[in-house]
Amino acid sequence: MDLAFTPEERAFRDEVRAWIAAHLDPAVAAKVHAGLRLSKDDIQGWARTLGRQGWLAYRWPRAFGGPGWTPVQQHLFDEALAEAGAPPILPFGPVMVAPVIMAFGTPEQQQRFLPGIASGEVWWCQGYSEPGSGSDLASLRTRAERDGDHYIVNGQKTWTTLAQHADWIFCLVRTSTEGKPQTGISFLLIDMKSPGVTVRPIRLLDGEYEVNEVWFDNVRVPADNLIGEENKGWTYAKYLLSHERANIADVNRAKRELKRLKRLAQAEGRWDDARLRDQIAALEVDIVALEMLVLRVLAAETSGKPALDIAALLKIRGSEIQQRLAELMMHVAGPLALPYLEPALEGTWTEPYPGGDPALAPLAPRYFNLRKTTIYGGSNEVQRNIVAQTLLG
Amino acid sequence: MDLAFTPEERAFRDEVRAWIAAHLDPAVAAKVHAGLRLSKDDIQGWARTLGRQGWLAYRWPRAFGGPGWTPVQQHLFDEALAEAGAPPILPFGPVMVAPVIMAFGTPEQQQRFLPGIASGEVWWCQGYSEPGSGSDLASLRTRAERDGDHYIVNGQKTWTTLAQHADWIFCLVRTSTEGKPQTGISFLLIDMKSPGVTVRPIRLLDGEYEVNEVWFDNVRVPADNLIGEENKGWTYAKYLLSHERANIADVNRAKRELKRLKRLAQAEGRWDDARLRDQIAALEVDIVALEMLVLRVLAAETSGKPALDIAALLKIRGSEIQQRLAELMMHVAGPLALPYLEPALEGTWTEPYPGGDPALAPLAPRYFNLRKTTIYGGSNEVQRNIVAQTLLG
Amino acid sequence: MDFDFSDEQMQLRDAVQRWAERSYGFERRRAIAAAGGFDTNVWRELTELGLTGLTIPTAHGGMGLGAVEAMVAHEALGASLLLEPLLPLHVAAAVLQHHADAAAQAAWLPRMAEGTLVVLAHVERHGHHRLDACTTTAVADGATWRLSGRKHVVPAGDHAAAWLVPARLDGALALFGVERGAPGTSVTGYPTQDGSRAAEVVLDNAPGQLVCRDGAAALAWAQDVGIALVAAQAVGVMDRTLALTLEYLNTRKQFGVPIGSFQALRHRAADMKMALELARGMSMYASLRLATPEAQRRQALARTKVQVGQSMRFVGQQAVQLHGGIGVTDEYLVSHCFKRLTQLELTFGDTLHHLGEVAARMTDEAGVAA
Amino acid sequence: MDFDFSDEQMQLRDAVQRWAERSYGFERRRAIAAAGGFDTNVWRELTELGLTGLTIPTAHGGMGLGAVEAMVAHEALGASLLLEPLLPLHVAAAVLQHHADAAAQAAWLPRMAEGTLVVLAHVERHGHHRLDACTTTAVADGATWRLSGRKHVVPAGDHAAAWLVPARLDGALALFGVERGAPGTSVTGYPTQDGSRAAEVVLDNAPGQLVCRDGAAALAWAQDVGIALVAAQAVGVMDRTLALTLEYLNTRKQFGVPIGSFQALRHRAADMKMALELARGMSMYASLRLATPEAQRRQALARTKVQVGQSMRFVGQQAVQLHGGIGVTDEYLVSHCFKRLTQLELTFGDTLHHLGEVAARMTDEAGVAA
Repeated sequence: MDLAFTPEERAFRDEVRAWIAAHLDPAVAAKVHAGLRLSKDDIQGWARTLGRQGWLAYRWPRAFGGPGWTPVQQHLFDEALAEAGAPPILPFGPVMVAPVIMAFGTPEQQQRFLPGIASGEVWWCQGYSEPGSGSDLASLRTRAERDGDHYIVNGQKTWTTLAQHADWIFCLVRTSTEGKPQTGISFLLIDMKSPGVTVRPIRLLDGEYEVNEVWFDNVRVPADNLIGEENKGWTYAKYLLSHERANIADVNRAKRELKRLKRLAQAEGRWDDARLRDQIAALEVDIVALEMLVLRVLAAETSGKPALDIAALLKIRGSEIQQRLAELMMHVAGPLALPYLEPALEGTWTEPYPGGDPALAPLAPRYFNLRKTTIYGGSNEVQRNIVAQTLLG
Repeated sequence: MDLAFTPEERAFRDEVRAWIAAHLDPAVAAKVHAGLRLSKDDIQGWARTLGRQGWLAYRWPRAFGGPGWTPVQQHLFDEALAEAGAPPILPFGPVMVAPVIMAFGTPEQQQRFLPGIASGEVWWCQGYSEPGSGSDLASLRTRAERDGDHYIVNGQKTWTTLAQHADWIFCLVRTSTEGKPQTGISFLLIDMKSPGVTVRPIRLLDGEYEVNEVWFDNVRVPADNLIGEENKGWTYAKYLLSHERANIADVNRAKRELKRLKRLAQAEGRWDDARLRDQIAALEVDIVALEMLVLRVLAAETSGKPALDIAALLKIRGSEIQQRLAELMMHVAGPLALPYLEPALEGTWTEPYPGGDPALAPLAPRYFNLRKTTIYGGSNEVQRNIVAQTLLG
Repeated sequence: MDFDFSDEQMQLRDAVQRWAERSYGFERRRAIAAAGGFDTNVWRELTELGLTGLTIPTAHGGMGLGAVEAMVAHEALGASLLLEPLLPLHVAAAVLQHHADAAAQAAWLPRMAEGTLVVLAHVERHGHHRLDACTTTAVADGATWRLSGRKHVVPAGDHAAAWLVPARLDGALALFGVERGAPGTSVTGYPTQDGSRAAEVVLDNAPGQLVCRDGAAALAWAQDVGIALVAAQAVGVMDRTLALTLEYLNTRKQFGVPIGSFQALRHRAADMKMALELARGMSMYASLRLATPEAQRRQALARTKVQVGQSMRFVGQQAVQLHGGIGVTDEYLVSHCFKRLTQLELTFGDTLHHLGEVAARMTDEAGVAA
Repeated sequence: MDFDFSDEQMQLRDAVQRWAERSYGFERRRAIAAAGGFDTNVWRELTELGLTGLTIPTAHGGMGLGAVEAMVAHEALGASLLLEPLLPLHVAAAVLQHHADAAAQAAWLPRMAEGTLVVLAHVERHGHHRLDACTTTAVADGATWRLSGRKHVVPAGDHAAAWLVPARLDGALALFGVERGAPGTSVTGYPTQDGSRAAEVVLDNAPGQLVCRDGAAALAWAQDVGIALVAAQAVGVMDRTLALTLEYLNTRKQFGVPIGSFQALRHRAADMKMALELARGMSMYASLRLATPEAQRRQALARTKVQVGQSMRFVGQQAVQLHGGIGVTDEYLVSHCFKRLTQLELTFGDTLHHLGEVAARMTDEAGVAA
């Protein structure tokens, strides 16, 4: 039993840190460290940079063009990205649809879709949720009817993250209404430029447009875009869920945000406020305890032993900690968190800032925005159901 | 809208305070203030004193020998008892069985049973719970079969509080197995001296014997002891539940215990420990907020308007606060709460006390013991079900 | 002891509710927020209802009502998620009534009753909820004073005719009136998180009138009145938030049943009800304690802000959570309730700050009467 | 990075578990508690298993194992709810190994490996978890020292051959060994809340040997080793507590179904699992950080005690709650788990105390490596 990384792992970390430092635009990193809104270019530019290095798909096996890193190396890379203030790698392409294509796609589909994901050129989004089906995904109603070499898709998806920028969407669609609700679902890739696809961005409570409604009105999708077998989509979606790993806890970003919280407390002259400081200390303990959980999962993966069955715990705790970090940051600012000045959220504020310090501008919106973390990706209530199922049957 | 008591109410309070001060044994009050165990005599002696004054049955209407006080007067009397350190008035006689006898008993039963309850001479206990039926009371199995002028009772009750001292027990028994489980239940009064009644005290986690198992082995009970109609016992039990009022929150005792917590913190030199003090302050706020809830219920009762439907809220919050008070008191003592010295819990310790200060001896046992408050009388989970039922149907 | 509302109080509540239902629906409110957070038509309607003069003495043209009536009105206004600065106006009026001399009262209160906005401008950078954290200075200049400093998050500060400004005069805190537009003043308005309006006010040797020398007492009074009104509004917002949530739980279906049938969510709803009722009791407590001696008053109001703050945070967060995705959109009311509750928690001192106040004021006694 | 146990570590765990299952059942443990909380037969069995010498160097007759092996053993001992003072013995051995000179080590460690009990006696009245709160004094008396003072809650203090006693020597904290039975010593044993044994030790000019002059460092080390062992035992207790609770939830029926089918109780069980796994990770963290430089070590151990303390309180309380009535009886195991967890939380500094330690040691950094 050992908590230290090997010399090789430490050398690896130095290497990726150096590379990131050399390639990450400091202006973009500054936005990340300040919690400002990121543009499409901020996100995709960095994805392309990583793609050119072969590191965007850093969790992929070598056989599909990944670097073949160990779980610990993947974690160290993720940590280096987080601490450097790199924009997030959107999971929809490399983390979500790619493993399904690798596992269940044809060689043609793999050659057609994977390179664009690995390079960061093609922006993917996820079409699962529908207005009537949130936690109850199996009740989805968007239907795809076979018409020769095509499917005709009709229906509506919602909560589709960043679909307004997306080139492709991977969807769960209903291809049969027979049997149990789960059995009639298929996994279909759809070009967002197809006629009949309409995207409406939804304004969120923090003023940002992060999710969308997507309508399909007689959209013709080539049957070649079906992954695996018709009516087996539920199996593939479950495979994808089981594929989610330690990074679901997002602990590296929590560590970065804890540092930011401490910087803010110092800058605002509240570092010596014992009451506030106790709350920061309690959160520091939470984050260390979460990291130990993550490291145990990683170590189990590395040693080839069965991974700990605690993905749901990681999701619950990680999301709660993200929310608490944002909550405390807002409370550090106090009433100075109240001005809502859009340009200050984008980092484009140039005049004297009437709200004290523009660094405080993103704090409340972020607190509002992060309420989503205990809702999406399977709400924390659903996650507790999963944990209980494991414990009690 | 007014938070103040009327001059008449304040005069009433002065009167009952003076009477209590003149009649309560200071040695017994000291035990209560110190959280020591009370003997049977401590409890019953005080009940008899109150009974002689006509104040043991202080919530009864005049028609049955009560003082006919208003809800506010009842509250003020309860507050005066609590702050003086009076032993608790056990509810089983005056608060639980008496209202049922008043509402559903015959004039003969009322004349036979109520005077002994009001005088404190007859000790009652409650025979509801059974080993197989806790929250699910309707599943009870103790049966009473009619045999001429008698019922023959067989079965087992459990969690019977202080049955080891009791003269009488009021029981829910099954007189029919037809229809829904609720419909075959009757309300029967049983003399504890009847042949075939066996009592086994159960040792609790704090070392005290507070509850019992009670067995009935062919116990012959005169049919005259049946309250109301056969198979209507469930209705009477529900009437009793709906009869529970603001005092379920036990806020007056919480106020006394908060003062004790503050005294302990001062005596132990921890009053200036900012961290601990914040926790006491938070609890003080909790208690004030609870008291406002209680006062609102009282005021609604007094003004004759429909009482607020928040009895379940009072039970939940009151029990949580009692537990938190005990928890904080134990933490004030820290490791000095660890010695377990039985005589110090009874107040009979005479030698030099090896555990620092005998005042600390009852703190941990009380913390342990009070875990019961969120379990008994309808667990807090059941109470939340009730609140949700009101809100959501 | 009596917690019933009088017929007059219920009429007042009904009048505010009727106005809000008729005239302050979701779409109008959203349009006002999008336009900057202050609508002069709404303000005129509120003035015509008499609400601007609600607590101003009849001698000065107001309705002359008390703390309980203010609570009743603000609970109803809270439920409407009112953006316009009626709460700050009432705080300023309370300060003038209790701490200004007769001439100043006669000069300002009648105008305020008729809708002229005066607001307290006391938040400074690095103030952290502390009332004594004031770096703005005042110096005598003949019969007037000159103020220099910077005040933040002044409610609708760019719509106010004047600001009540705490400043250090010979080291001690005093309170001044400064008219917007006077030389040496500048004001920058902006929207706040909940869609209402605030401003930065910069004073550079700006002329001010002395309202009172004991600025600390005036500020403490302002904060305590403010907390009572915040508590009342909070109860109104939470009441509505819970109602929305209950309706959603009984409407939204998943797995073929209303999600309100899931025990974990049912218990959450019960806990929200608990938070609401605890806050409601403390809102009454606050209003009824405003008239007590200062030590008692401040202890009571600090306790109130702690309980109401905890309740607001829990109810707001859980309402969003129970709504799921729709809870985090701008398009549905519940997120606006949540943001309003958040903003109220940060107003007049947050929960942690007031916990410290309670701890500092704790005595050996216990309970409401202590 | 590796959190697997070696084969040897698993064998150690299995050996302790086998002994506990065979020889330390509920009835025997209850009889021991009723008889005062220390059983010499059990102590001999533990000695024969080599557990008394677990961490003592082989040169002194021990097994010479490290912090991870100690964790493994104490996790299994925790699950057995062991009453006998193996944990205090291991703390005392760690202090002697790190802070006593070779002669003292040679004098004591071999005897301790063979079962002679030595324990730290550091808790004073009004100490409140602070290690520097020491009023016991030591004065030189030729080649020896004379100690006067009073120590509380000394684990099995009336069964120990000697106590390690912090005392002020010329104002500074130093550590002394005092033999039980020496003139000027008196000891009063008693049972503790969880059924184990402790004692008050009174020293009145009692002869002591100097263990080390830097008593503060020795005490800090003792506490950190103690926290790591407490964390290990806590994980063992919680593991068993959760297992008991899950079994009960799936067995006990109400309303015709197992109560483990109610969602609110299922979510509570999930939260207990969370508390357990967070504590388990921190127990590993603690053991693996014991060997780091003092600043890092103390930060890590304070963090550990906070998390483990929170977990213990939650798991213990909820286990009782989910058991209902049977949970508060002495007759069923779960209440003993709860009391054991409570006692462990109060040992070597409670949660709130260590939260203060974490806050005081906080740096700009974040995470396990910080």
